[in-house]
Amino acid sequence: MKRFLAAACFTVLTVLSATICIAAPGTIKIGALFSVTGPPSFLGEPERNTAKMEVDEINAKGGINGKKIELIVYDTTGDATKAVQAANRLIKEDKVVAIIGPSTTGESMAVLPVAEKEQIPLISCAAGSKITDPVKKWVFKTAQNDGLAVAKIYEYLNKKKISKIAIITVSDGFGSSGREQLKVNAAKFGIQIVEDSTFGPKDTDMTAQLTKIRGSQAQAIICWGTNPGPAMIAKNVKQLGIKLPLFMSHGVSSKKFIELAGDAADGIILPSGRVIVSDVLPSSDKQKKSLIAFVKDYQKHYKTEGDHFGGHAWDAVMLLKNAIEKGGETPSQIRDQLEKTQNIAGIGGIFNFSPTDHAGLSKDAFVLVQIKDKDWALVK
Amino acid sequence: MRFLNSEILKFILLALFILILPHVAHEGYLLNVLVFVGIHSILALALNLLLGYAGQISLGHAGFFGLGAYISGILTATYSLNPWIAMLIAASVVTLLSFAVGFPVLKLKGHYLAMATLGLGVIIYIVFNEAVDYTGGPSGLSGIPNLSIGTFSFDTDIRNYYLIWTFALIAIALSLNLVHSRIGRALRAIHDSEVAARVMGVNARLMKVQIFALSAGLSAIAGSLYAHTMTFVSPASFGFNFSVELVTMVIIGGLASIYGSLLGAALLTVLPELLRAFQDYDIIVYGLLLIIMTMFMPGGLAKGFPQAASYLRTRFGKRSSPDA
Amino acid sequence: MELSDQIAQYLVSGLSTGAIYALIGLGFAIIYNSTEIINFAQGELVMLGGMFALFFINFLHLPLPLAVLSAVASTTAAGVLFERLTIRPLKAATPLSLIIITIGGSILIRGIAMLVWGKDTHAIPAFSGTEPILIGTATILPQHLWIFALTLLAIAMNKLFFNYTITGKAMRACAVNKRAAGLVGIDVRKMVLYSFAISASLGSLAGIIVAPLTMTSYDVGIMLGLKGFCAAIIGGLSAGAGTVLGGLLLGVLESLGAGLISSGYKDAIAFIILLLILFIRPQGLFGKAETERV
Amino acid sequence: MLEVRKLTQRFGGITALEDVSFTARKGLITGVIGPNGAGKTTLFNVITGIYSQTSGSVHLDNADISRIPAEMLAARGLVRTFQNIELFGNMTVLENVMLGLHSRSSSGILSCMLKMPWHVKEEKYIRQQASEWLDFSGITDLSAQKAANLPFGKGRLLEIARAMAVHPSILLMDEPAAGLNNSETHELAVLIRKIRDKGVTVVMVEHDMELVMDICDRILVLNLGRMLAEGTPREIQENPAVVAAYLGEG
Repeated sequence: MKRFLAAACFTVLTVLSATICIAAPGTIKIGALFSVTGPPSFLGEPERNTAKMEVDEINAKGGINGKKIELIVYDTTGDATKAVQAANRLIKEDKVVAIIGPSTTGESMAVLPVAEKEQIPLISCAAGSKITDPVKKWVFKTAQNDGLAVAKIYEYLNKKKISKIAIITVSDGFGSSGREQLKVNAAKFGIQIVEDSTFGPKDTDMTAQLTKIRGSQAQAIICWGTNPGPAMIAKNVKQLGIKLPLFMSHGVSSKKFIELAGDAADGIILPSGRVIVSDVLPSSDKQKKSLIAFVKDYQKHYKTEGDHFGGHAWDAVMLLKNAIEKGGETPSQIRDQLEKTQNIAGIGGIFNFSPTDHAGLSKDAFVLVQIKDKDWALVK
Repeated sequence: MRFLNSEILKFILLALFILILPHVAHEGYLLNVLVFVGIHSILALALNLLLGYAGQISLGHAGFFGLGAYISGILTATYSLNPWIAMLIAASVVTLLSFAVGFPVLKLKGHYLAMATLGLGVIIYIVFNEAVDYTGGPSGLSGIPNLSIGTFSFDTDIRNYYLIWTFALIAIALSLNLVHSRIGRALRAIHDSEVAARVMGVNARLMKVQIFALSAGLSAIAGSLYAHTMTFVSPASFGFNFSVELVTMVIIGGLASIYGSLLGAALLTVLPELLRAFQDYDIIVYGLLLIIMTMFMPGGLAKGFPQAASYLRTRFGKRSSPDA
Repeated sequence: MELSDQIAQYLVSGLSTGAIYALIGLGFAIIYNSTEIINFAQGELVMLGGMFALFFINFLHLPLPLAVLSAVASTTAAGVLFERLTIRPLKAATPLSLIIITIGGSILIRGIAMLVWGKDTHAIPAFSGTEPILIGTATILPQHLWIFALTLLAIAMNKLFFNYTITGKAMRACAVNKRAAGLVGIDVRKMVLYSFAISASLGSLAGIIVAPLTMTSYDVGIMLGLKGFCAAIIGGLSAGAGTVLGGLLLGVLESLGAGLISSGYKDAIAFIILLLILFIRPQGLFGKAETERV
Repeated sequence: MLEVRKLTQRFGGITALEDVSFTARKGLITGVIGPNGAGKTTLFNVITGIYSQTSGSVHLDNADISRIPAEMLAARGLVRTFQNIELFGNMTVLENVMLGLHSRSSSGILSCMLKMPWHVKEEKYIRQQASEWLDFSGITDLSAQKAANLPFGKGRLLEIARAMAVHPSILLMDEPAAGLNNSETHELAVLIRKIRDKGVTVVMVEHDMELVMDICDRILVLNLGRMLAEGTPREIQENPAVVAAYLGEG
């Protein structure tokens, strides 16, 4: 009996001590949910780094309307359960006025009902189009819809008169969303998917799938995934001596991919945000200024190149800052102002929100790039 | 009879504690954590029946939990079935399925059993990911309704808290009855010496399979509760990691201890909240905890507290007198 | 392309991935055969091997042979340390507590690796180029040959060590009966330590040699470890040909499954086959049946 | 009555038992002796269904029990103790004995969980019977102890109490006196006689010749898996083949 009571007291105490938290007066609290660890850490880590960097910068310049921003980041490890717990904590415990993230579509879909119920604006950094389609009152997103990237590739294929393709997608949230969009949009562009295969995020050899593709009628291969799988595929394609043109998704538009795939990366074409080609953009490009600022900053702080995943968080912070400056700092003021966002150039593209569109980007958010001599080149 | 009374008293105290807790505790966020503590308690309890009492490891329980969640979720979100009926179907299907699979699986022992259950968990996880048309694939299944009675819907934290803890208390009461019965004794006997148990007339094989099915069925109910509370499910919550987490809850709480399961579940659910301060370091703390608990507190918290207390007392006593 | 050509490629691909599983499975089997411990952290030792190699090659710019040696030495030290700190102090070691401790160890090692090397994936240059080698109509990479060679070498060394050296024989004695081995004067704890050292060095060697193919990151050990464990179980946990055949079989089944049935379900197919094997022949496809003693 | 007919047991190439036949008559104490490796424990393992024999058969009260699995034999009145006492260490002494009544109770998982009235009644009966058997073995004062904490001699008594709780018609004891001191062995002899007086047939493997000659009614001698002799203690003592086998070993 005594033992049980002691244990119970212990538990309660730990819980209580966890919830004690002191808020600094005169700050605006913004919450963030990123999968800093776990399988999607390739998204969460640059997102957290970027968000922190940008908030520090805003605070260094005096904050928003004279108030400092306090950014509270929780790690969700890619797990929907943890994401929901963390969202509840941000809203009910930390009393944030808005939430940035989560990083993946799955987590975003899990957190979405919480945001709606508690009436807190949420700016997701995930790409899945179902996050904002149909439109939810409190939910926005900054990552470009996968459908836009798919359209960019399909347009190019049409131009090159290629109509039969094979797709190979990773079996996680990113890949399955891409796979869905590839299938949905194919008919519209008169493209036929003759081979549809997948690979696991931790697979180390995809020659089996590629051998099957080699045996099919496909005239091109589209691979949808994030590192390291696609690099493996590029190498396997080379090993098998497959001569078909290889397309990748924006999931690998970072120097890391070129480093991993080595020589095998040469010639691969992919849609990408403008980040990686910021220096070769024409100076008339509206995004160029913010892109170059972001890339430089990130390089300075974290010693590696900023990528467009970090860009999603950058855009989210920027949009929030903008909304708070113009609208006010209560959740509903922020939401209303976010919806009025027009023509703001960020990292991912130019944002135009409206009551019927909470995704805000057009397919011009993407450019097609080709890998040449271990560097990016714009495809005209 | 004294033993019976103290058991009942303990249970009533726990029930009162749970009843009052939301009124004492911080509103809002803590309540949400306590909802998950409840779900995890049911899961730890279910696994403890198998692992702690019958001594059979399962590294695939997250799979059964997930099956419960997905069956319930799909039936209600896609086929608009009543959530209660869906929960019943989920529990029955998982119980029957695990009963059938249990016969070949529980023939295995030790690491072979660990591997087989792990394999089961992985297969179930892959199905969640790949059967996109039904499960929604890696990005999950949304639009699952809350449980409701008439027009009263369990859609707030406080309502879910009482709903889930009602289930947890029932599960605790039933488990307490079970472990103090001939079945409970037979399970522990199998754990200690399977041969001797069989000679005493315990059908070890059948008993193990039955408890495996019961454990899986209970996990499925927890899964169903989870799905209707979260209103969303995705595969990442039901992977190998979560199976290990469940085993950890049982070990840390105390093998073959019903209340220990509660402690383990509470600690492991609250711990990540505390560790948020550490961010990237929590995985290390987690691994260390698993090792240290197994090494120094094999009885878990339920037995470890008194153990540690008496250890400290003797240590302290020794120090006050000159070293002998 | 002809179906037969495709199948030839599936087989060759399967064999080359299978060799990776086999090599990792051998690490499991060696520890098991001298201690009856299944080391769930074996996959993490494989990962450490790759990570250390990366560190020595890319950061310290050591020549390849020296980098490999240093990486093996570092991982072996880690394996020994793990045994000394967790397995040895354990008083009442039950199979359950050992499973849990080694799982805890794997999480810990993974966590430390994540902090030290970050979460990125890294590439290691291939030992002798990436020009594909043609076998009939199928192709493999030079690195695969290294893997095959190392696997053969590992089996041979293993046979020699366990059959012809005193220490090797003593370790086998410990596996059969710890108490009896102790009574005839064998230092059982030392033997346990040795087997951890051996399997850590074999695991790290495997990790180094597969890294140019699979690339390496802090969490690469989970899947590799799991597949290696499968290979060992299929092979009846024998520290020799059984496990190698198990690994090759697993690789080929996966590759055929991905090519002919469904790429999404290929891991499920592999695990279903593993379960069937466990159900029908729990002693493994190539193991001998053992009678339970009372 | 237990009857063993032409029992043969092989493990791979090794023959542990060959063509062993004997009868343990109702209400008597039958001793099984023989040098180490004679196959005594194997014989018990075959009879109790833990091994399945290569050929031959085992009959209990004229019913063939050769292919009946171990867990079904308790209900038929056949039970055994083990050489290295197999107690349920994590359970209390009382609970150990209560387990002996497992085969004589029948509540299923559901009725146990729901505490159905018949289950409560059954549980009461089990508890009362168990205390009686503790009393019978003279270890009532230890009933709340954990079995793992018992000294070896008491553990032996507990194992016997547990076996008796099954209500056996035949009790097989594997070296009951092993590890006991003189006074404990004496206590044991008294207890075994008490068991026989309750009408239980006893078959025991034993190395302690003094004990065997003292309490056994019939003796069976095994050597290298074969039957060497069978008879009363006096006949066995005078059998030259037996003497040779024991001398040969010593």
